Amino acid sequence: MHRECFGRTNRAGAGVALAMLWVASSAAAEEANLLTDPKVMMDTMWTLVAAMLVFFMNLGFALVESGLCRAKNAVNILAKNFIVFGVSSLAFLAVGWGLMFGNGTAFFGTEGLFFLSGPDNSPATGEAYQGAYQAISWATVPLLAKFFFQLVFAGTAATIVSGAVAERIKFLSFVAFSFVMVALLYPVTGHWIWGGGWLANYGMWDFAGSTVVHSVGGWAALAGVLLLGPRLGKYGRDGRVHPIPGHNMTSATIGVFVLWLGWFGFNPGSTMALDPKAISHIAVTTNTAAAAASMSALVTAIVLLGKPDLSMILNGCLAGLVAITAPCAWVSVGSSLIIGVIAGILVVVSVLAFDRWGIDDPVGALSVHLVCGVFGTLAVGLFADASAAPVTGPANGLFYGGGFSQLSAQFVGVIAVGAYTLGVSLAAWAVIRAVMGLRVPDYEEIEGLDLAEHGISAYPDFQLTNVGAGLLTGGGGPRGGSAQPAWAAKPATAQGT
Amino acid sequence: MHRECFGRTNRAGAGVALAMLWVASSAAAEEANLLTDPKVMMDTMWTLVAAMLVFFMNLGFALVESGLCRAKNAVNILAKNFIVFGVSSLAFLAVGWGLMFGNGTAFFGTEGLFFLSGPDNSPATGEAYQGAYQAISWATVPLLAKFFFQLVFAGTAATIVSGAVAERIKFLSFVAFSFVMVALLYPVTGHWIWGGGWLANYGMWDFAGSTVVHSVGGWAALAGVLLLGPRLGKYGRDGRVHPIPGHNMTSATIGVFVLWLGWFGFNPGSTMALDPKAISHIAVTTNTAAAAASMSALVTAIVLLGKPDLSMILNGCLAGLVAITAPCAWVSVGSSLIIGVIAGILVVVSVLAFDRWGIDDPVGALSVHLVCGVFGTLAVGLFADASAAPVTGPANGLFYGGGFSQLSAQFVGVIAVGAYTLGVSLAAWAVIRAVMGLRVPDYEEIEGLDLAEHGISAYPDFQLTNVGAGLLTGGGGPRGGSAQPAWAAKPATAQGT
Amino acid sequence: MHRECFGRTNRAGAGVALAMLWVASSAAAEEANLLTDPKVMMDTMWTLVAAMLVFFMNLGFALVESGLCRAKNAVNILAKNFIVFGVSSLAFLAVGWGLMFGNGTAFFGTEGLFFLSGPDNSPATGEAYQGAYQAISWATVPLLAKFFFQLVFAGTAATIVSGAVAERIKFLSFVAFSFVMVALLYPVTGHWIWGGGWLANYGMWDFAGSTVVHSVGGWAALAGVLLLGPRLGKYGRDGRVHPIPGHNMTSATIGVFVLWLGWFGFNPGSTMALDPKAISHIAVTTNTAAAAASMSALVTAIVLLGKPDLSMILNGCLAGLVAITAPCAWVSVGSSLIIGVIAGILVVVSVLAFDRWGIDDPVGALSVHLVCGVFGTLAVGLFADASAAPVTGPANGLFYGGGFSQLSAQFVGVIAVGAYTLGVSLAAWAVIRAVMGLRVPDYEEIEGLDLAEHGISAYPDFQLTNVGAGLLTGGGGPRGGSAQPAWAAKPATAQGT
Amino acid sequence: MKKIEAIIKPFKLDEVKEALAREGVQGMTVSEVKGFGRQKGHTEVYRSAEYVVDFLPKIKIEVLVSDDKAAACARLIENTAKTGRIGDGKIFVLPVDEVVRIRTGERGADAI
Amino acid sequence: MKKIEAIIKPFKLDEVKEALAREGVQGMTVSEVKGFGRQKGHTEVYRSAEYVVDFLPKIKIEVLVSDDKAAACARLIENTAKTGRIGDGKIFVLPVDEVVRIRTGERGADAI
Amino acid sequence: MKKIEAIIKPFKLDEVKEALAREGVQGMTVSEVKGFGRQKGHTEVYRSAEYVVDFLPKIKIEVLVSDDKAAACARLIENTAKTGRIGDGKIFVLPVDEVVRIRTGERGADAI
Ligand SMILES: Nc1ncnc2c1ncn2[C@@H]1O[C@H](COP(=O)(O)OP(=O)(O)O)[C@@H](O)[C@H]1O
Ligand SMILES: Nc1ncnc2c1ncn2[C@@H]1O[C@H](COP(=O)(O)OP(=O)(O)O)[C@@H](O)[C@H]1O
Ligand SMILES: Nc1ncnc2c1ncn2[C@@H]1O[C@H](COP(=O)(O)OP(=O)(O)O)[C@@H](O)[C@H]1O
Repeated sequence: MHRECFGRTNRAGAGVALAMLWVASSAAAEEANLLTDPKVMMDTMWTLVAAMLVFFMNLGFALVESGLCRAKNAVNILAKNFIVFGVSSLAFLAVGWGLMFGNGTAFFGTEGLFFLSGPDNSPATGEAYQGAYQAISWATVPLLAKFFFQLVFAGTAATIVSGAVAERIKFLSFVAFSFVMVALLYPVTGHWIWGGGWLANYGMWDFAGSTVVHSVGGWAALAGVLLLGPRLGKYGRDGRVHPIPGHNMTSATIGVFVLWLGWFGFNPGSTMALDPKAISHIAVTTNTAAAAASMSALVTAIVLLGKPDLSMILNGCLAGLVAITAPCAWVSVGSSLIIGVIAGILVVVSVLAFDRWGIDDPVGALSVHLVCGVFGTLAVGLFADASAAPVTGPANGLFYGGGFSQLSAQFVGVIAVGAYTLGVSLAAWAVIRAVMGLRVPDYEEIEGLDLAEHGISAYPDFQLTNVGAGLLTGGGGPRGGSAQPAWAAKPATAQGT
Repeated sequence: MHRECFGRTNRAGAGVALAMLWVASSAAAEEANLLTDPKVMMDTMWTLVAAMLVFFMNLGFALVESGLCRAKNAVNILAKNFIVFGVSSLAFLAVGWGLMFGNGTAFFGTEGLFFLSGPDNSPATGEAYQGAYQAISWATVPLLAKFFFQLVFAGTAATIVSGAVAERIKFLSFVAFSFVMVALLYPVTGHWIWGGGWLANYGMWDFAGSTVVHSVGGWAALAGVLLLGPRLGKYGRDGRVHPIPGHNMTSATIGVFVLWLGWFGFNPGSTMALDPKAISHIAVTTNTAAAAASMSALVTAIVLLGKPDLSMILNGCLAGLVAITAPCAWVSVGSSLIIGVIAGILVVVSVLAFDRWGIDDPVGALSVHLVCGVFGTLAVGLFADASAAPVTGPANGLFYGGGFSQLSAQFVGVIAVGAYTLGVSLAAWAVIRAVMGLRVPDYEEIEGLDLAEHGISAYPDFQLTNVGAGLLTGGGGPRGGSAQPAWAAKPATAQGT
Repeated sequence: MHRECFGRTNRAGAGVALAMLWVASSAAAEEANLLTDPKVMMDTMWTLVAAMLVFFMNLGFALVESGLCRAKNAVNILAKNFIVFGVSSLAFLAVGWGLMFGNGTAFFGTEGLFFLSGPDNSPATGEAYQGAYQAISWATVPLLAKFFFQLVFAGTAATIVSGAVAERIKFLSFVAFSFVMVALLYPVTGHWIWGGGWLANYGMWDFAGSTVVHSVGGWAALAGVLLLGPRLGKYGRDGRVHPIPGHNMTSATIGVFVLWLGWFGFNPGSTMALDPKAISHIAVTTNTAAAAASMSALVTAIVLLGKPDLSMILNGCLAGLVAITAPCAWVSVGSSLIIGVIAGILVVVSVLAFDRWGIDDPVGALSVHLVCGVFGTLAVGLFADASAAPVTGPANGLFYGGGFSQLSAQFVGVIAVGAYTLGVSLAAWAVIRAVMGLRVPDYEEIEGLDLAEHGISAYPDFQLTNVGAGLLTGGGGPRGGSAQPAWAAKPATAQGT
Repeated sequence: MKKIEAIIKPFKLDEVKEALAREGVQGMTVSEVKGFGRQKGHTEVYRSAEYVVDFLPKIKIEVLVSDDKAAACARLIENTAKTGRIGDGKIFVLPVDEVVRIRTGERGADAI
Repeated sequence: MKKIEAIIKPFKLDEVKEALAREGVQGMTVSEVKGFGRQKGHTEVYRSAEYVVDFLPKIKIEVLVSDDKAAACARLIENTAKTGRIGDGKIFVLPVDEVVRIRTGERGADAI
Repeated sequence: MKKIEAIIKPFKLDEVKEALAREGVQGMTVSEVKGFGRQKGHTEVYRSAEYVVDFLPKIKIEVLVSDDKAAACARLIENTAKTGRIGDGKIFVLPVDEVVRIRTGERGADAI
């Protein structure tokens, strides 16, 4: 605002801030004082900067997902990944936030449900807090900083779905599901774990969201993939897997670097407080797991296939990041290394397994977010070590003398969240299929969704090649449900090209 | 610097900082004390981090603009968008800063004009401030932090021009205009509004620069477009519009995500102070407007054309961001949603209108920055609401019981800035045209500016397609001024390919 | 972690922080107090945010390097630049950190060598510090924040090598060298200068690493290039230079913007402390040098070749950034401008010279990091000016009345680091060559490393052109060592395509 | 010898290739082309303006065969590439004077 | 029947296409080629070193016409594609033995 | 006149071009094609699954020459493009009825 009024505010503000510091520890400090409290100031900045980094992960997802799909669908995927954050922003504002953090039952929030309308005197905390969002009253930042930080997390969960259902889903059907996801699915399980709900009380812990964000995104994606069926040409008539290479490994690599960066907001930022020891610790565990997982995925790929497969290195890195997300604050750097190594192996094996099972996930979203999200959540119950942790948290894990108690709490969380999310997602996808259809017609899929749905090509000046580019004859494949008849069955529609 | 001297400084510094806190509220605090004042430290960090994000917007503009133009001109656009920040940095250092923030008249600064040479005891503020840059003395950060933050804003204004004049302007002519823009155009109107000039006194308010930055960039671009005329092939002999698709929607999408991220520096950073409530509020209004505008542009595109047009979703998002830039700190989250919705509609309609009027703006810069910059500035007079605003500012807007007074002040600002910038820009472009020419010869435009001006292709390993890629026969078009004769008129030059 | 336990911590923490501020200046402050000391909090945040920006430079390098190489090698380069940070993370954790910052001799650290295992009571500083990493005890941040910051620097040094050896080196040989580089090469010279070693004591100064990071990367790269020889086709049978254009100038431009952004972490972050004046100053000197160098490279390119060569503008910008890295905190803004101008000229001339000398560096890494790293280090001895510097540092430079003393210390540093790094790198490369080979077979190089080494194309949907794309017949060239026989000499292998 | 050139829909390439290979055709050369014909192009939308793209992507197959096999081969391509929808493409048969296999220097039918 | 192949400058494609369509030619096939000829290539600059690119982008048009229309069609292309500047390209007329329309199985002139 | 079409390995293009130019051939037209033949494709790996790419990149050269030069020219290409390894490619010689140089309207041998 660059103007004298602000000068006034600031000059006054600075004076107040400094003069008041030594009396500000009174529990009755008014909001005005809190807002010039260095801790509130610093926590707010940290929270917002972290939120910006997490926001930026939308770019990462957009690039990983479009890069690992074909050029003829690039606009569609970019459009989906772009608009999904718009949808999430509005849905979370409208109702998601209230469901997740509003005071209420053990299952969802009921106070201050819509449009942040509940009373709230943040950044007051503890006894001093009065308002509708008690569960997140521990964070010493203004309400809108909390909201913004939680919003970008919700957006992440929604964007995960996009990659798994890519190259065959209708654009508007995806938009509809995203709204449901952020308005009704994500906030409910979120409430259970982060909103003071029953899983939190049960003793399940998830620092930055291996379950709350990643596996929820993964379960919702799995439901979509099951109803959609595989892409045309992914499985030959004999059921053999035909890999469909992505169109742009540069995009995919940019995407993963951006996600890695974003994760430095995602994990260390989940303190929502500038706790020097905690955020330094989490930055290092996060980075170590990512590095270790990249390396172990590389080695696994070389062992299994003899080639240093870039797509697997990239997925490996993401796998490590997802896996360390739940335990990042409660495990030692050494444990983070081990967690990373396991995640990197897990993701390679699991990509192969999903492919074999006929579950066609173009970008590996299920292997990364679902499988490693589950693994990371369980890892809390295995590796948690209070002596290494910079913040208090779960009981020690199995490997640190804690026995099975924490592990079983984690396990309950995994199962409960999985059952709810998979079930409701299946229902939501099914309703959307009934109302507006889920999958584009076969000839649109062959021609590419960009031309068919958007009337545009991503790269109109470039000669795209049709020779050996996955326009395969074999349709259907092993899972062939009603949604994907072999194209040959309806030649009347095959006029596209 | 990693060395013991610094250790010394710090150790001493830390001691001083802590011991002094309770006496530091004295207005006579020396600079040494100020520099260890937590508020100054935090404000400086916030300002610098925000400035870095705004700097990064240069990448966003480079990608949006090159992505929405043709592959044969990609190097040219990237080079323009890259060098423009170099030019801006030097021009703003040389004279722009002084003109904008130097003490002086109501129309421009006169003290400390060149190379930051004026005296200045920042971060001293208020009474304590002594120096040549009184207008920005409210910010509690060192002079060079102020300079860096303002520099990246100046660079933004200059880079806006690049997209609108793309695909036909001479590289060096653009460089020359950019220098003029940052040295003489932007700082003058900037002085009026942010430098304590006549518009500030008149009561016009622009928080982060819908007018100061965006519409100024837009007016300067409009002047360039008017003198340049449309690209060859944009209008058929019959005057019909021939869309010329951009070459890389991946680039364009990356660009908009980067800009959206950058805007979290642009708007919340314009506090230049770590005010927890204000920056949280602004982050949310900014994000909400962007999300709402993306959605409303999507819907508008579907209604008008039946297709979810990615280029319009992207422009819609930018439109929302530009529109919320002026009012972001003084309107409620709900109002920001409405402002976004309107901006998203406005940008689609306005792209269609400019195209119809024969004003060829390859990337939609005029629709985004000029139209929505004006709208955002007026929105202050419509939606400003002191009860919702975290910082003091303008009078309440029309919709909040403030009547027309604030709106009319905003209106005067829009008109004054528009008249000055358009007039002087036209003159500057005209002089450049006379001295060094403005537009490349037709055969260079047909061949592409990359080969002609830079002797290089952006993608030499890729087969670019000439079939249906806008190498159209019809030249001229409805606005056909002297600068764009139909190529057929001079076959002697059409030897390029 | 989003849960009540954290709320407790924070509430307590906040109270403690505020109440304790005025007594916290006691030298005996316990760690608990230090961690709620605003200065420690702010310094930690600044250090971590800067480290994240430096981390992001990995993306910048990946894009600059892959963009300036051919499409057929893009996957290989992206994979190298991605995995190199994984390798660096593990190598620096395993032993690099200990060697560099562990207490020990003047030549390398010996205490707390492996896996950060030394005792350390950071953020205690000065007298209060007790631990194995005395040399970096001046930084008022927790140990893991120091580690993370230093790690991303180590990663930068390693990634520099990648570009120079691109398009012909075996993937796993590069991985092996990277490990050696970060485990044994970089930390040793780093110890000399930043770890309290002999060069530090000798009075050599390098603020953010023109020598410690950039020229070390450059020397290691030079060693690799010497042993590898030029790419096939780079030099004709007559020894004439055949330029091999990069495949994606969009990538290269994104890369440089990302690096420029990252440098705002690299240089200002090297304070590892939120010193308002210093970081503002360094941000501006850094930016000014980059801008000036971009411009001077542009002008030099136009003078020498008549064309505004984008690849040279980009290299110019990086040259300016590398050159200002050592002196950024100790020179005036004016000097930074001059340093930038010189670096921009230097890089153009030096690219031409390396090409002429038969040293084939596909991306200009030697010109940027080695030449300008050396220049920047010497620039400290020329331009250092205590009166302009926001922090204490070296003696005044030659141009500021300091005579030759600082310059000669810098010179000794350059020579010593160069001799050690070049020597040991040559040995390391030679061992790797003997054990696993260094260069891919000629037919793999002709076919492209992506297919040969990774079994994948970066852009499978795009038609890549083989016409005029550097698949030249002439092999060998002037430096033709044993590693690059003309392909014609072994037709038996030329079966690739 | 004859050269058969066939312009087909891109997604038919694999089927045609396999059919030819089954019939003993050992080699062929394929390229990307754009076709203009009775099948009208599609409408695209860019920044809210519509335009027609006249040229559609097609694949061109070139096969050298001996005179006696030409008719059968053309027939095979015809049957395999046919969908019955507009735009299926064309087959041309051209006379060839000479064929050389570069590797061996073989000429005529041996070189195919 | 004849096959007319024309190598033209890329920016002439639309004009040629429209001229042919006006004359009743209902289909054609187009592809990207690179031409080497009297028109010399251009000089490019990369990282301060110059080099010559010999091959220039051209468009190749292939049109099947009946024998009687071949000459007129070639003439039409010639006139439309001509700029009079070096590099305008070439037209070749080749004999064709047989033509098949895949969709209908029509042969000969009917298939064009 | 004859039209010589040669399918060669991409990295042989420069050599062939220079050889032809030395022999006085003043123009040629080149395009990217994919070849399927005795030389088998390579195996690629994507997300840990292998697949075979059948089509290999090749370059197609088209040169118009007068009847008397056709044999020599084909021979020259053959010799230059030969590596002796599988996949070296093929040369086809086709009859041509007419050639036109668009720029000048020259016809026949003059137009080449
Ligand atoms: N006269 C022609 N000369 C060359 N190619 C042609 C000709 N007519 C059609 N083609 C090619 O055949 C394709 C299909 O032709 P079209 O007229 O669309 O459908 P159909 O062959 O089913 O009647 C066109 O896209 C074009 O590539
Ligand atoms: N002998 C030839 N064989 C095949 N194509 C040729 C031949 N000569 C020229 N061309 C093609 O025609 C194009 C134009 O030829 P060029 O000699 O440059 O100009 P012009 O035809 O005006 O004399 C070349 O780029 C090439 O594609
Ligand atoms: N019958 C054919 N018709 C058209 N092109 C062919 C034919 N046979 C081979 N080719 C082309 O020649 C190339 C080389 O043929 P290939 O059989 O692999 O090796 P070689 O010619 O050494 O026996 C193929 O990739 C293909 O492009």
